[in-house]
Amino acid sequence: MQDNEQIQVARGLGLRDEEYQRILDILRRPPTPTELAMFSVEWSEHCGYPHSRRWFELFPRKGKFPVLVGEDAGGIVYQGQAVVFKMESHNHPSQVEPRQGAATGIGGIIRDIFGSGARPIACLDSLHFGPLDNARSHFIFKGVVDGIAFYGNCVGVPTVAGELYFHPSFQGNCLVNVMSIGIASQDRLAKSWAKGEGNLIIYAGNRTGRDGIGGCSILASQEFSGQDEKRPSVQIGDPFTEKCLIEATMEALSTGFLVGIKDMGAAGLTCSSSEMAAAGKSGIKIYLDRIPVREEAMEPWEIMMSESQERMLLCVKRGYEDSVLQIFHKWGLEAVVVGEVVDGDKITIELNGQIVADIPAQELTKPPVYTPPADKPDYLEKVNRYDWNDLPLPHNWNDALLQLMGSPNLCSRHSVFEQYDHMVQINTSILPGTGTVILRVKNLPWGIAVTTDCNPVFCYLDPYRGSQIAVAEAARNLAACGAQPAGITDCLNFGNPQKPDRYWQFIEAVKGISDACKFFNLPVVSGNVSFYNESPTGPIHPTPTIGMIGIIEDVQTAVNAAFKENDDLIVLLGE
Amino acid sequence: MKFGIVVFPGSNCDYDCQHVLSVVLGQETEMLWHESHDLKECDCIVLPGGFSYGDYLRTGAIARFSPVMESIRNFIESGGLVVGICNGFQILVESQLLPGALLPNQKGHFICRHVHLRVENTDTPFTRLFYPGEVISIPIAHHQGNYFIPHSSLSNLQKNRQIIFRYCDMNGQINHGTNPNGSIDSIAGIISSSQNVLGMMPHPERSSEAVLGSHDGKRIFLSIIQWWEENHHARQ
Amino acid sequence: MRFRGKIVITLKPGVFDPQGVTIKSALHSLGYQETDEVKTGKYFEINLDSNNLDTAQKRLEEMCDQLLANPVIENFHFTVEPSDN
Amino acid sequence: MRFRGKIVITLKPGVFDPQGVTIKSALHSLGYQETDEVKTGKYFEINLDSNNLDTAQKRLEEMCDQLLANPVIENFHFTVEPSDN
Ligand SMILES: Nc1ncnc2c1ncn2[C@@H]1O[C@H](COP(=O)(O)OP(=O)(O)O)[C@@H](O)[C@H]1O
Repeated sequence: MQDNEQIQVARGLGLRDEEYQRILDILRRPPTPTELAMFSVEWSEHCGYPHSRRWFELFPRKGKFPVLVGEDAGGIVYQGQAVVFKMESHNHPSQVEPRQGAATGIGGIIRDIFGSGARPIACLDSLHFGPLDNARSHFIFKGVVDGIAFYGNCVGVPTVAGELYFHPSFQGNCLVNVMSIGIASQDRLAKSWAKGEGNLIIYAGNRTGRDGIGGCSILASQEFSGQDEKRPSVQIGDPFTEKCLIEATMEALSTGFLVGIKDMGAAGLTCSSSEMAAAGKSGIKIYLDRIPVREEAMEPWEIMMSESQERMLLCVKRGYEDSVLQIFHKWGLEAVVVGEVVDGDKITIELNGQIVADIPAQELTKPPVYTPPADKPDYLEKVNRYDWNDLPLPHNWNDALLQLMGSPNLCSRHSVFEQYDHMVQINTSILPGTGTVILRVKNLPWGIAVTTDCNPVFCYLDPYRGSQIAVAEAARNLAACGAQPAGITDCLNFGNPQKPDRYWQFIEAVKGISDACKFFNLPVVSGNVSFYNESPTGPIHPTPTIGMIGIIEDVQTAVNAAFKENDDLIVLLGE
Repeated sequence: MKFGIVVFPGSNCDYDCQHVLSVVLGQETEMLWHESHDLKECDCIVLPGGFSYGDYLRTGAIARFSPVMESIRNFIESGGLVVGICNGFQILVESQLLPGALLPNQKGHFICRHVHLRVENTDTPFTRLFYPGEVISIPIAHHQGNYFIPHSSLSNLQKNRQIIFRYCDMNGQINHGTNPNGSIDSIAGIISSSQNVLGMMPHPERSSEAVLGSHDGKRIFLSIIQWWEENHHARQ
Repeated sequence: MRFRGKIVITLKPGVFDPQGVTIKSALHSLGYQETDEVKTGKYFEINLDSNNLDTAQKRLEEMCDQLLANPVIENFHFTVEPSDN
Repeated sequence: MRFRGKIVITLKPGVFDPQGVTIKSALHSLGYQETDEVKTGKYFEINLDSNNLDTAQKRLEEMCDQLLANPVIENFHFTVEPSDN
């Protein structure tokens, strides 16, 4: 392939010219198409966080309880138990195909949790849509709720809480943020690395198809590809397989034969294999012809980039692979040895004896960092000049109250959470709709309180204060049921970071969250960034969703929000 | 007493039942893998809730062919006690070990909430600790709990007092508004004509502990234990 | 020889079809007032190897009977043809 | 005039069909080893009033497009005939 032509391909994959140059420097030769594809996904916003990573340094990583900050999911430790939690966005897939988009969002976040060795015990969903009188918004809302119910209920992880918010800024770009929580004895947590020369790499779960190979259609359209008809396809959720994967993974972990494990999420095999190698400071060799594929004649880069769901990559002690394979087979899952840990620091991909990629794993997993210009948006001055005295008082306060209570943003969420199995695993001690949800921990006295919060309008008016308000609201929710706030995860939903006003909102929000967390002595244990949430009518309101968990020492003392008895006193606290 | 809890791929209330039976009620429990014929000499078999085989095709349609189901069929014929909860109920009707079928809920979506049930027959091993007509609260969580049976067979169920639980309001009244899923005759649970197989959509294991807000489900398990303690000498 | 069976499974008359009712009312509210009944069913395409058409037919019939349809609530019918892939 | 449309909705090629995979493996374990692919789909029967076959056809096409099929992942096809009831 000509150099020039390759730069075109690189650009088509979303790589900048200077990034292409860096690839040349790393490899000291032109990249193969597979290598180019691997760099493009690994350095993408989605996997590499080039625009946001440096700001994460602001987040406090310590709190009242010991903190775990892992590769995929972080958590806190309480009485020897690791409570692992993380939130993630599935906004764009849900906008295109609401049911499957939301379903695969739930699947993905749950894999992050059990990939860390913790059993998933709950999910939460924070949802933002355009107003319901818009037919498309209504369709997306219904599809998303249906998708979460479809996947979450089947996989046996209760969806216990969340948020639902309607605002015109989400009309062309909905937000589907999902959070999952898991629990494990601290000493049973898994590593997401591959190490120990000779140890084996096992692929387990669903087959690899051409799902979600977005950017790669560019590759396919070049001469070296061949046939057409390789349209990227939507990922379909398979909660039944995921449920079996959870059980098989938990069983495999208990054998002690696993060295490391990682789910194949965004960027699939590329991300899991290179990050496992980099984390273990090892080399990995993958034999592509052994990967179970769903479709014929898949190109190497298609296999490496596919985002097919319900797949895990394991590193297993040599000599014990059969016991591990057997566990997966028992659960009706495909599992095969696809590679091994090798000397050196490279990730090497071989297809039928030919090397199609050979990249230093550390370099691949070290995406560039960008700090584009940030500028305070013009709208702020105008909106903040608003004189509240201009607001007319209602004539009839009763009518106003009724109207408020019936409005889509305030009315009962019963019809949503009733569709979610919020009781499976029999831990839900305080049920949704009656107060902040509390999960008991079986056979132990304490419990876990969970909530998600964010008001995008506040964040639009002042991203710094709005983000602080979100943290404070979450903390209040937990305190109100008797729990100690213990840590947060976040999902930062913003517009295009290359536009200075959006980027400014992002930075302000990160600062706001950091300062609020320091004030409350709360660690940020994990999180996720979703940029480019824009539609032709503009960006979404900045939405840094906060997911917070708290610890309640004695779950029997938890209280729900209901008024209990006649003649009980009602006290208003605060100003 | 020894309870066997069947684990199908996709079962997700198996360990919930196990927790209630062993930790809350102090009984011996055994997890029974779907591919094995061995019922491990259990005295009562629980087919738990969940989504065996993902509910792909039809609820319970694939699970009913598991080897364990052959043993359970024999176990039932010899008078053994079997409880099918939610997906377990669906598997029992697919296997024709209980009559009827379970259709999608009338509203077309999954429903998870506490419901009131009226206990219609207390002369069974599963309900002897309730009083006739008692109103209890147990959660449901299903997409396909809309019980259907052709009219001719329905009258048999009624005649033989095989209807055990019916959806009702907190006062035990039954009307259109108290039926969460469209079940014929508001049926929430039935028993086999031989009296030893119970199928019910509500989840008693979800209301067996104070910390979860309700005890009513526990009394079903306690009924079984009491019945067995009175009868197992006779059976042996 | 390769055959392809196309199977349609429908609810028996008298079995309530909530999905059909929901879809009908959705169609009405979208302006398709002329629809007066919607029945829902399932569809399967099965590729199979058989010695001849008769065997293929017999085997598909058995699959429907045993697994794909529930005789309490469902009817099935199918067509089968030789196929190339 | 009364017409009856019969609509079959299938997944587009390349779209993963987990139900089909599970059903296929169930068929295998029941002894139907000769099946090598199972694809699942949906089926609808719609009765409607139209002036003529052409209009009926057009309206059904629209219903599929707008509501019954999800164009992102599904294809549809249908037949329509005059019906008596
Ligand atoms: N999308 C959702 N998924 C699950 N539960 C939800 C969702 N939206 C709201 N809820 C639940 O509904 C109840 C009321 O919601 P909301 O009014 O937002 O709560 P809050 O009291 O935190 O303001 C809470 O229990 C909340 O967790």
